[in-house]
Amino acid sequence: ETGEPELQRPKRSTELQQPRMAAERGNLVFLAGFAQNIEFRTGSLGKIKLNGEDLGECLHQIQKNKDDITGLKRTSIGLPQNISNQIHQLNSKLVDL
Amino acid sequence: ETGEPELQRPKRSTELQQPRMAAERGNLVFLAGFAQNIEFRTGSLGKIKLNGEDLGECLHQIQKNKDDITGLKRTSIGLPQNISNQIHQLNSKLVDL
Amino acid sequence: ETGEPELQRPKRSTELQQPRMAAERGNLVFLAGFAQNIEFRTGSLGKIKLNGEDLGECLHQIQKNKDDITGLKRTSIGLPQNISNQIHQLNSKLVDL
Amino acid sequence: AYKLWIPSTDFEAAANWSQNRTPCAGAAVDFPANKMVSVLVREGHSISDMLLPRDGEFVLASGAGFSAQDASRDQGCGTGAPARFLDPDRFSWHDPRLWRSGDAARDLFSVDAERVPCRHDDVVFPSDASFRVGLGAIPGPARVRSVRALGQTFTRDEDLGAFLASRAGRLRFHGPGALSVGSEACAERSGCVCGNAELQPWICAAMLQPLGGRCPPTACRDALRPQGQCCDLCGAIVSLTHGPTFDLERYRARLLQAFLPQYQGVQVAVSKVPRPARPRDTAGAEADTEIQVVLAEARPETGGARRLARALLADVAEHGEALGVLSATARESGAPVGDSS
Repeated sequence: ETGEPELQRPKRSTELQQPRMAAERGNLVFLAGFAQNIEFRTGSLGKIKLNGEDLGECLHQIQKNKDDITGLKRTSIGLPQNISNQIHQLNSKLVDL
Repeated sequence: ETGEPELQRPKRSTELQQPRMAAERGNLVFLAGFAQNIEFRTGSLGKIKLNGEDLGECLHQIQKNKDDITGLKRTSIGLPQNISNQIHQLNSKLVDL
Repeated sequence: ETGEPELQRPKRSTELQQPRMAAERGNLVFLAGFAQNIEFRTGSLGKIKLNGEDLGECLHQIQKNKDDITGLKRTSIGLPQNISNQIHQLNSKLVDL
Repeated sequence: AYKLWIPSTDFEAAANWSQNRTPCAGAAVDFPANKMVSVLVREGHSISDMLLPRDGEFVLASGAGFSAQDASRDQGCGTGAPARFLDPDRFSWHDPRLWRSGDAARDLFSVDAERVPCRHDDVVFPSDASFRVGLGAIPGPARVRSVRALGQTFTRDEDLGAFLASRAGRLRFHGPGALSVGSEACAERSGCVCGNAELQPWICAAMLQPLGGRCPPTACRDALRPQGQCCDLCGAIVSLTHGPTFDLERYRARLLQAFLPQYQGVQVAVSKVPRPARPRDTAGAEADTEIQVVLAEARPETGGARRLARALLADVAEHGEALGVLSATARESGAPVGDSS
């Protein structure tokens, strides 16, 4: 309803808080307000696809990459230490000769 | 169960299964609830941007990271094996002395 | 190209330039023109989320993964070289005996 | 006084659609490609296809949205022509039909030129609706006291100009015309001239556009044309020469309470207008404005306007000094058309 003029009310910015779908010179823009979110929610069978890429899989791959990197770090720190120990032992044996 | 009976059901329940864009308390929500998808598509010269980040580049980087990890795994498995072999040979030579 | 349009309506030339929202076999599809972008924008306090995951953090994680990989490459190239040198020295000492 | 903009560009407003109804479930929907517009969406809609404007926006109220529904075979909705959103550029600032006066005296009407915002008016675009306004090519800017839009009140030209140039402004205001704010509020007890006289050709053109630019025929001979009115009307015009103590609002209230109940069928408009140049005007301290009281009646054969005009003259004769009215004259339209006198 367009009843009241609201002349007395303080500057209201609810307009700015409402999310919107906009076209800007042919670009399609989805906008949320200052502290508002844009959320994608899928059920178990539904997908969000961006130019054919499944967004869920992308996030999954990011996590998988992160986990792999954690594993690689562990081995690349652990193995050299192990190898250094063996080389140290070899040196000791050589000195003992 | 996804196909036929839906047509006869009242409008309300079919709506719940339709993928949708909706405003929820100021948030912009894309829901791919049932077995349907929400897709965003640009032409070949268009980009998808998330708060200014080019999604195409992100996806490219995810794949590049994945490939790099595969390469790192190969070297981090291959190299220690190679080194272990050399250390083993050194030990053998020491014993032979 | 972005995929099969499969739209019932004939295309006027202006339609190609107009952003579009369409239902395709139950999927909700947002389309931008040939050289146009699709953008998602939140305010500075807003987030883009996929099933509760903060997409901004995910994009951050991609960069972090990339940096970690760069670090891992450096160590996996540097360390074996260092170790190879030590093994070479050991071999030399053995020969000198 | 304020004036409220009426038409919206809301998605749910039936009048915005080609078939005078909002798109039904499964409909194909077309927005004009090259018309900028902001569209408020209040509800959920199932659509099979929607072409968006190249520059525009859909503002989603809480709970509003769009879902995908393939063109329905059963409902006969998706099969017909697409629902077309009508040209959002069709609403003109100068069209009197598109404004509602915020004045309390609701039982009085305003002459056409004064239905469009006057120089001293505050203009309000409702914050709970989307809108688009065309500012036509008029000789000067449309001058008002303030403009309220999107919850902001603009009283300085710099602020208004920045808003109009912003994307939000360009989505809502278009056309070659200019808009200027900052006029004083009307401080005269006797009222203020609206100031739209120069704009009347544009105001009348906008209002009469659906009628092909012609006024409908009147039901009387020698119909009258009040100042600010686009078309002749039947009834009477009482002109009051006002003194310094005349109070426009009090006089309106007096008409509403003491006279109008006895003259059903007569519509009354009261406002201050420029005094028409008269050949033998007595020069001196007399105001260059007068109070125009328009008494209009759709059925002139009843003679209500004529009787009311005479009653108002008699009222001035008796209470003129108390009312602050120095003199009064009346003009009346002629006999009803079809009356064989």
